[in-house]
Amino acid sequence: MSKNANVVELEDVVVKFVGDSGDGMQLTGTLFSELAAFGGNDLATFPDFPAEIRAPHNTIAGVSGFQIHVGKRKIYTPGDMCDILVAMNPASLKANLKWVKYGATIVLDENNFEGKAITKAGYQENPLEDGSLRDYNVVSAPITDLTKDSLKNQEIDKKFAVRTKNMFALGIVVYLFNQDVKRAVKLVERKFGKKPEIFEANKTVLTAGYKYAKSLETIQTIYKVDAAPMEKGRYRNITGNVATAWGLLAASEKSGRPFFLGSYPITPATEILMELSIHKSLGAKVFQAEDEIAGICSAIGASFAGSFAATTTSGPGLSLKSEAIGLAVMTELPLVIVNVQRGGPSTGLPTKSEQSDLLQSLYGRNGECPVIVIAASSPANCFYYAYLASKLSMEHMTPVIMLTDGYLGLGSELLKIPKVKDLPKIKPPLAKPNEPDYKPYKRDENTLVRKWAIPGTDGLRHRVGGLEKTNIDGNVSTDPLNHQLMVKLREEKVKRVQDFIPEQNVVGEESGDLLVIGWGGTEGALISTVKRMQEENYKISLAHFNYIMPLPKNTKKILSNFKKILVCELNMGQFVNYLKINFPEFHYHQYNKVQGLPFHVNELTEVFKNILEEDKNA
Amino acid sequence: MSKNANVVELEDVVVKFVGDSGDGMQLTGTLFSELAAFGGNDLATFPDFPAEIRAPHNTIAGVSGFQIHVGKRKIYTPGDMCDILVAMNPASLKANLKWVKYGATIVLDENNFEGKAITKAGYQENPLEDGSLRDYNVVSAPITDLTKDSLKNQEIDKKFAVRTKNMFALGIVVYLFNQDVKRAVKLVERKFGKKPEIFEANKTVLTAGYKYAKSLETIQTIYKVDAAPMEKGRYRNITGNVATAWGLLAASEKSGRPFFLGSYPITPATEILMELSIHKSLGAKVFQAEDEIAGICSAIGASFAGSFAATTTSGPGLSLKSEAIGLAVMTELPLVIVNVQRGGPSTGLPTKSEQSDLLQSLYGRNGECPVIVIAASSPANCFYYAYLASKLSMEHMTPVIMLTDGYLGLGSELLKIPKVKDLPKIKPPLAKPNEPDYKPYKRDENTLVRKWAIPGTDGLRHRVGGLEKTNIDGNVSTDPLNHQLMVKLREEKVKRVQDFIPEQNVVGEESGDLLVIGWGGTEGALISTVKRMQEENYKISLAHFNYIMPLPKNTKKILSNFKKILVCELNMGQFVNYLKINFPEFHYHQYNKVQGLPFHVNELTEVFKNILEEDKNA
Amino acid sequence: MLEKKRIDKSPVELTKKDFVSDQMVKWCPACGNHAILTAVQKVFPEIGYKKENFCLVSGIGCSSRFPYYVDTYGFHGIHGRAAAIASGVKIANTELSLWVATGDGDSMAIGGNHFIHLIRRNIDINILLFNNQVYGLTKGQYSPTTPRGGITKTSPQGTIEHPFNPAGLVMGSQGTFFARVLDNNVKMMSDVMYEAAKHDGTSVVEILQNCVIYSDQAFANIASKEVRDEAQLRLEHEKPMIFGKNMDKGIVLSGNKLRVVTIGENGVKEEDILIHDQYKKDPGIHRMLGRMHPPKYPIALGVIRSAPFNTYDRLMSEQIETAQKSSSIKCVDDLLNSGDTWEIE
Amino acid sequence: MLEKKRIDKSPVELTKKDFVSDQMVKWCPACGNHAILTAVQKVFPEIGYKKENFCLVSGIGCSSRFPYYVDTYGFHGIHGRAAAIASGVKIANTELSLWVATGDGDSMAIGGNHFIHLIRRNIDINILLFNNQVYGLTKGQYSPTTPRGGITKTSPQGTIEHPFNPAGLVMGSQGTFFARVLDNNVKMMSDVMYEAAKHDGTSVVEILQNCVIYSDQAFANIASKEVRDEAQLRLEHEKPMIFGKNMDKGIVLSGNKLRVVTIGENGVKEEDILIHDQYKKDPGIHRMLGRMHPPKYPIALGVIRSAPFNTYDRLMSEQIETAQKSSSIKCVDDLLNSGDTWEIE
Ligand SMILES: Cc1ncc(C[n+]2csc(CCOP(=O)(O)OP(=O)(O)O)c2C)c(N)n1
Ligand SMILES: Cc1ncc(C[n+]2csc(CCOP(=O)(O)OP(=O)(O)O)c2C)c(N)n1
Ligand code: SF4
Ligand code: SF4
Ligand SMILES: [Mg+2]
Ligand SMILES: [Mg+2]
Repeated sequence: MSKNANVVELEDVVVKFVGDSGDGMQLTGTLFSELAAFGGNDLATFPDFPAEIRAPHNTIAGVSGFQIHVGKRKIYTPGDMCDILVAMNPASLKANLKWVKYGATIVLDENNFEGKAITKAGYQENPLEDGSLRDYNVVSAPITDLTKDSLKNQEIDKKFAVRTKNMFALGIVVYLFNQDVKRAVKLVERKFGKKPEIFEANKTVLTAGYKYAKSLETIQTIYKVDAAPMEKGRYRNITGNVATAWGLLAASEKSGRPFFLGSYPITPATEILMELSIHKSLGAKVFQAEDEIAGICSAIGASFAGSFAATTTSGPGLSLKSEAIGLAVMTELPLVIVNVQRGGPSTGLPTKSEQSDLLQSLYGRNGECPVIVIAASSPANCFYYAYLASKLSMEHMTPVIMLTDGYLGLGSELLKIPKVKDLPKIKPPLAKPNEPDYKPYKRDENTLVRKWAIPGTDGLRHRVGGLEKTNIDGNVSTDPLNHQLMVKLREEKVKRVQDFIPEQNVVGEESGDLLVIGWGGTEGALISTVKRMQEENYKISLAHFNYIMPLPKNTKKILSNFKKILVCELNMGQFVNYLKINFPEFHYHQYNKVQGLPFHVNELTEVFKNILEEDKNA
Repeated sequence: MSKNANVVELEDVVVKFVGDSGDGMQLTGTLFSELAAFGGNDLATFPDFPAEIRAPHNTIAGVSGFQIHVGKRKIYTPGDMCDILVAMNPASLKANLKWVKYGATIVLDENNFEGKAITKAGYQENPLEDGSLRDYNVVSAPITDLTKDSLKNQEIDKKFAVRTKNMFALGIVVYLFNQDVKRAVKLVERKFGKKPEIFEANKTVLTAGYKYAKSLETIQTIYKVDAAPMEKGRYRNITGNVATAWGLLAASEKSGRPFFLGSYPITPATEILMELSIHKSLGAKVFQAEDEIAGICSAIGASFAGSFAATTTSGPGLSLKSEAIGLAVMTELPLVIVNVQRGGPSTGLPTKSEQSDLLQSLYGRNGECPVIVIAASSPANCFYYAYLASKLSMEHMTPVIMLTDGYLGLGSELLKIPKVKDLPKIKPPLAKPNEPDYKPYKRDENTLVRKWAIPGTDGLRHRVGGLEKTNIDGNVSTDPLNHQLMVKLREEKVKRVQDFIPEQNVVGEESGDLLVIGWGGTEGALISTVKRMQEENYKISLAHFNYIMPLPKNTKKILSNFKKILVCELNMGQFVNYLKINFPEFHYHQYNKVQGLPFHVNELTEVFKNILEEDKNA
Repeated sequence: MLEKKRIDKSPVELTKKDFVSDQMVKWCPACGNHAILTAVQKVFPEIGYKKENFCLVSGIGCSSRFPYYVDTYGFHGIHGRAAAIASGVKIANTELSLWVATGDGDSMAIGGNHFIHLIRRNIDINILLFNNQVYGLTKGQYSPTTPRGGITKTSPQGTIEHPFNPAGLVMGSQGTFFARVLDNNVKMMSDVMYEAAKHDGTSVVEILQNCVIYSDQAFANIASKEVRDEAQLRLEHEKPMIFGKNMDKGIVLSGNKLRVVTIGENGVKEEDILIHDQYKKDPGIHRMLGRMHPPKYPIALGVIRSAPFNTYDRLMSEQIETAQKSSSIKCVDDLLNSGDTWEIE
Repeated sequence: MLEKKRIDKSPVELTKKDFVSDQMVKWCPACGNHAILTAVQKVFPEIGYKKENFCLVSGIGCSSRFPYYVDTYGFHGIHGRAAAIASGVKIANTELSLWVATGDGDSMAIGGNHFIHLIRRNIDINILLFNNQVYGLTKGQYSPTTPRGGITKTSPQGTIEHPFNPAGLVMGSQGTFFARVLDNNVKMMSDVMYEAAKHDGTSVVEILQNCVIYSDQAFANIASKEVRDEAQLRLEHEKPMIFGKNMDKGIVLSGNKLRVVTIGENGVKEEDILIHDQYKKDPGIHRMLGRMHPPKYPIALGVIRSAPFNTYDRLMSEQIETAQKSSSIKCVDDLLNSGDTWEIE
């Protein structure tokens, strides 16, 4: 440890690596998170890359970032403002300074803070010289030069040499963070082990960065975040999109139904498709369709044919699938539709996150067309909610829309690895060969669920389709009373799913001054804020919803126990509208933000306090 | 007039012609309505044909019908139960008997009531013989034989001769209805004037039918419905779909913007496309697209290019257009989307009517994506609402969804022909050539409307698209605060349309015991019922909505003036949900019917009385 | 009886009756669809699979009501999506003999994209394309195959669109099987359907189907008794392309074009006539055959192309097998524990 | 300068600079799109219309950002719908020179149906088809033109799909104009774009575009300096199809196939070489040219087909004129009073 640096122990720290699209910030960030995780910290991460693939060099449009929040306590979000910013060029500094805490440490590659790079970033003057960084602890190092320097004895391409400068930055942060540089080297070896020269170069640069930092006078504080007290078990870091993919695969295995995905790429859902494409060894059949409509229609076909089928998309794709979701409702076939929400309307803000597809999920189809809607609320629980969506879909023979968002999908956190045998059983209602009085629309008395009769099975020949049909027999029918009956049965079938989902839980007391309500991807920020305020003795609780259609049975009871209700959403108030429809007897306050950004804890704290204040003043 | 028949004067009469698909019932019905109209009656009609083009002969599936309601007072609906049923075969009798009033007159072609036709209709015994018609006044005539007989002196094809038997039936009804047979002959001449032989045959048979009826002993009652006291002016009979088409054309002419339609056929909206296809003389460009998506996208392109553009469809097609509606919202271009609702979900009941696309119209798109939604409420007012939808769309630079339904679209009523010069002006906000500081997203302060700058115009080059963009400049932007601003501006722009629509009117007193609420195509039945009950001194009023998004300004005031509110819809409660979102402070009763059938006056009367009773008992 | 891959054969001999469902057939009397139904019900027992291994998928249209009338598994989809739905059915369950019933509107208007992609992927599905050159169910608007100038309810002055030639579109989309038949010839229809079933990959059978209500007589210029001998070339594999009342007309290749000749005239001998090779991979001649039409040429009927290429469904199964052999991830537990994981004790 | 119908010519002479917009170009450095942009900005002044009469429409993809960078009217649509949007623009406003910028995914995956229907209708629109054989914007999944076996983020074991050949698809859809160019030849690109603008009807210009990130070197086998002379046949109307470093290779028609020959070998003379006729209506040779590819053949570049047929937009205008002349309904008041009406007094 450096002679003169003092070590500050912290509960949690937020680090962000930012640079040009080609600077390797995603890799640096990933390595750093693994390092922290292996050290026993809890963590969450979020990548923040531009809509452009490689926007022009040194421009704001081309800034790519990766943020990591590590803690010795439970970490719920990738963090609001950062404690350490590593900025490889002026543009990345410019774009990110607003997210840096006062007094935070900023590590800069001073070799890039000159000439055109400054003006291209939109600076008039060099920020290193104009005093604008005086409130920060700036570690300005000639990273590019030092990188080249450290590699001068190795025989490698100059261009390549420069590209390892991210490792030098990582080395500095490893030091700043009081981490074990050897462990960092090991992680780099895992990545590049198969290419020894590349590994060697990266190792050299990483170590050089570490040593350089150690020797620096300007570093006055280094941080220490102890291991978090975590439940025993095996852990891994996982993004929401990968977790979703795996949850679907687990459901397939558990149900015994082969997996089929029909999908079309779209940001930010594409990673689910890509992840599933590499798991053919699990028998997963992945069909990259020509468009979203073919994606869902092929999935409906596969479901009819007896596979457990899913389709994955984001907002505009969900719009395109509307008509076919109706077909799945009418044919009463299992189907999971994963919608990773992004900023809308229309193409909107494809790389930003939002919660504005809720009403579309509930109502965006012609006719009376109910489906189950559930929402995951953290990257890791995407695994469970994908699994549960699949279970409900198969066991209740109905499409399920599972909502996540770009923030969850691309963000990561730690997952305690479950055992498949411990997951709840999935029992699809398969019709047996030659089942005596099989009828396509005969229903289970309790659940109203019809049977799944798979083509190829002896004695179950039947026909389904999108026209209204008679209950039990399933013949096409325009009979007035039958239609009304079927509309009601389809609605009731989804309502009865209430009996198969858990009651809504409340974070905090069951009654109090303020009930905060959220749903989906905002859980981390809401929970952090509410817990903090509970520690400050506010009578505040949180009901964060994952089950939306149907709502948990005890929802009304919860709502009735608080003086005020505040619904927080990253949209203009879609869930609050849905609550008004269901429980018009309550008065709802609402807090809405539609900026393509997540909630921040400070922001929420202020909002909550204001609402509670009003109360006192009244 | 027949010696022994007594003439009964009636306020209104409902006549229904039913037969096999090939029996010409649509023509017969149309002729009869024209006859009544020319005689000065008010009227409404509704065709009732099978989903199949020509289902098998003599089956229920193949029954085709046409219902006419004529009156000496204002007629609001095609009528619930009929006073006269003309049934050409057993299947049509079987399918329609439930819609015939006790004691009504039933005219039958007894030549068809024998052999297979009876069993194919699902009868065990001949209904003419088993006493099942004893409660009716049955006029059973060997129509087929008499038709052939009457033509035996004309040299025509036997097959063709039989096909004129609908004229014989018409002749009977003309008599039964105390109408002028010569006038009927004239109408037939108009239809067939160009084919003298066909006209001659039809004339002969029609007259024969009339004379036959006059000679019949079994006809004991004939009806007389005096002319209705109608406003002076020129009138025509018009279906909702044709009225919609004409409303769009009128808006184009009035605004000076050439008309473009991009559409794909779908029941029950196809007639709008077909009607517009024949009006190229008005410069209407009609593009029959390869699908619904191309329909709306071509319309958006045409709108960008400066045409007044529309697209027409029904439920499943609206689902497919969801994504593109978002594009029109984002580019803030005028566009009218006509949705002729039918029974859903999915393919559903394509030939039946329903009001179940309301929530889809309001919310069925990704992101926060507001559009104006308005609903026509009678076949003839489709003309005005199509016109107003067009006006609002162009003047407010926003897509408008206009809802009608199969019942309105295919039904007809009398339209007092307006003069185009008397229609409200339409002034689209066109940008002028070389307008000094034109910016694509600069807005009018009051309406928040941007200008329409048409490609080809000097000095207004600009680019629009589906990505979020900065206000005023219109450059692509992911800026958080700009996004929030734009979301709010788009919402506010639609809300401010409130200032440009009329206040909601109330049928009846402004306060009372029960406020009935309806919207769209159910107006006729609701107004008839409410007026009838008002005559019986019930304190009941009706607020029937045509403007849905935004709602008229005085809506809340109206709601607050009644003891009870009852929302009646042909769906599971979509408008009532929307009211709960907007005015959660009221308690709403609801009456919902989802049978592919319209409301009936008797049914509604019972419902209204029950609700009012409850009141008294409470 | 057809021997094909993993599809189960019927243990008992089936007849046409076995494939008649209990549903009332609701097409117009005299509609060409009735004969197509007969042909299918005739050929299914000949193919010889178990009833349960047949599956019919359709979109929306008069033609798309087809599945209701055949006593097998069936799926009546939504408009235009039959090919997409069927793709999922077949990839998921390769043990089915899968048939798509679709109209010219269903598969070439709204469903055009799924149609060409299915063909390109060469999934083993048999498409019966009911081409009546009109939208029947919606009552008579023009379709993408309505001949230029055709007057319909939406083209009162005649259409202004160049119609698709289905053969051209199929081959332009890398199609491996294309056949054409007329609805008035049940024998030829079922023969060709048999060939379609035999073909590995996507088979398109274009059936020129008469809609008696909205496009009656659309094919009179090739189908009517008076003209048919001169207007139809009935292709058979390895047989010369000879036609005509007296079987004296033939097709020859002249330069890069086909030409009609009369045997015996201008020194043309039977040996000069082109021999049909339906299995040829190169689509050159097949394309030309697909485009021929009266008055200059006869129309080609029968199997025009049936070229052997890999199918998507088989390649997919192979990739799965390979992955299962080579990957260490055999179950979801393996997956969950793969890559970077660590134990907290 | 191009003389065409009703499109206004620019009163002043324009240069490339006039077509540079104020927006920052955000493609990856070295992406092939930059050169395409240059070619467009170069050819628009040559075409000579007023700036305001150019209009660019696109879908979504890297390529679809194109309209932002050209100082004309522009519309950045939604994924796959450029052809449909453009159809509306052109039919509504025939006085625009309309250009579509679209990717292989945009126009042949999700947009496939609009693409083939636009082509079939032959609306006068110029399509620039940026074919990089991959989905660029979504970061590297295979597209409908990715060669079989191609390894991408969604095909870790190689794709199992037969790719479309855009030329084949265009001609299979009754296409009247097809050209192919490489993104490394600005001159040829702008020449061909000029030809596209000149053509009445839908022109498809396939640009083999290098995505340096996800499909880098996809066209190295035809574009690289080392091979290009032997691998490229540069077509010119009425010129013989000669290529090769020494201009001694040529294409001849042998039977119904094209064959590569060497002039001077086996008695082949220059006169034997096929002469290119881009205006021929029969697509036979054009199809064969479109399908040629290495190693057996050179790839054909330049205008392969430019056949004169009626355009939809012109026929539509004609029908309107006819109707306006012959119909008694001249305004909506006439319409409202047409047919059966009566007076109540
Ligand atoms: C999404 C959607 N769009 C439109 C329709 C209306 N529609 C039903 S069938 C059809 C066309 C039928 O034509 P074709 O496929 O040729 O079948 P045919 O009736 O001629 O056999 C149309 C436009 C629909 N049902 N769904
Ligand atoms: C409805 C919809 N589906 C999917 C997407 C995601 N998406 C955007 S561009 C693209 C493919 C781009 O490929 P291509 O058209 O070849 O363009 P390139 O980026 O290669 O130029 C996809 C799948 C979208 N924006 N909208
Ligand atoms: S409308 Fe035409 S295609 Fe449809 S059932 Fe009748 S004859 Fe057949
Ligand atoms: S990803 Fe490929 S296509 Fe897109 S801008 Fe970069 S190089 Fe060009
Ligand atoms: Mg058809
Ligand atoms: Mg591409």
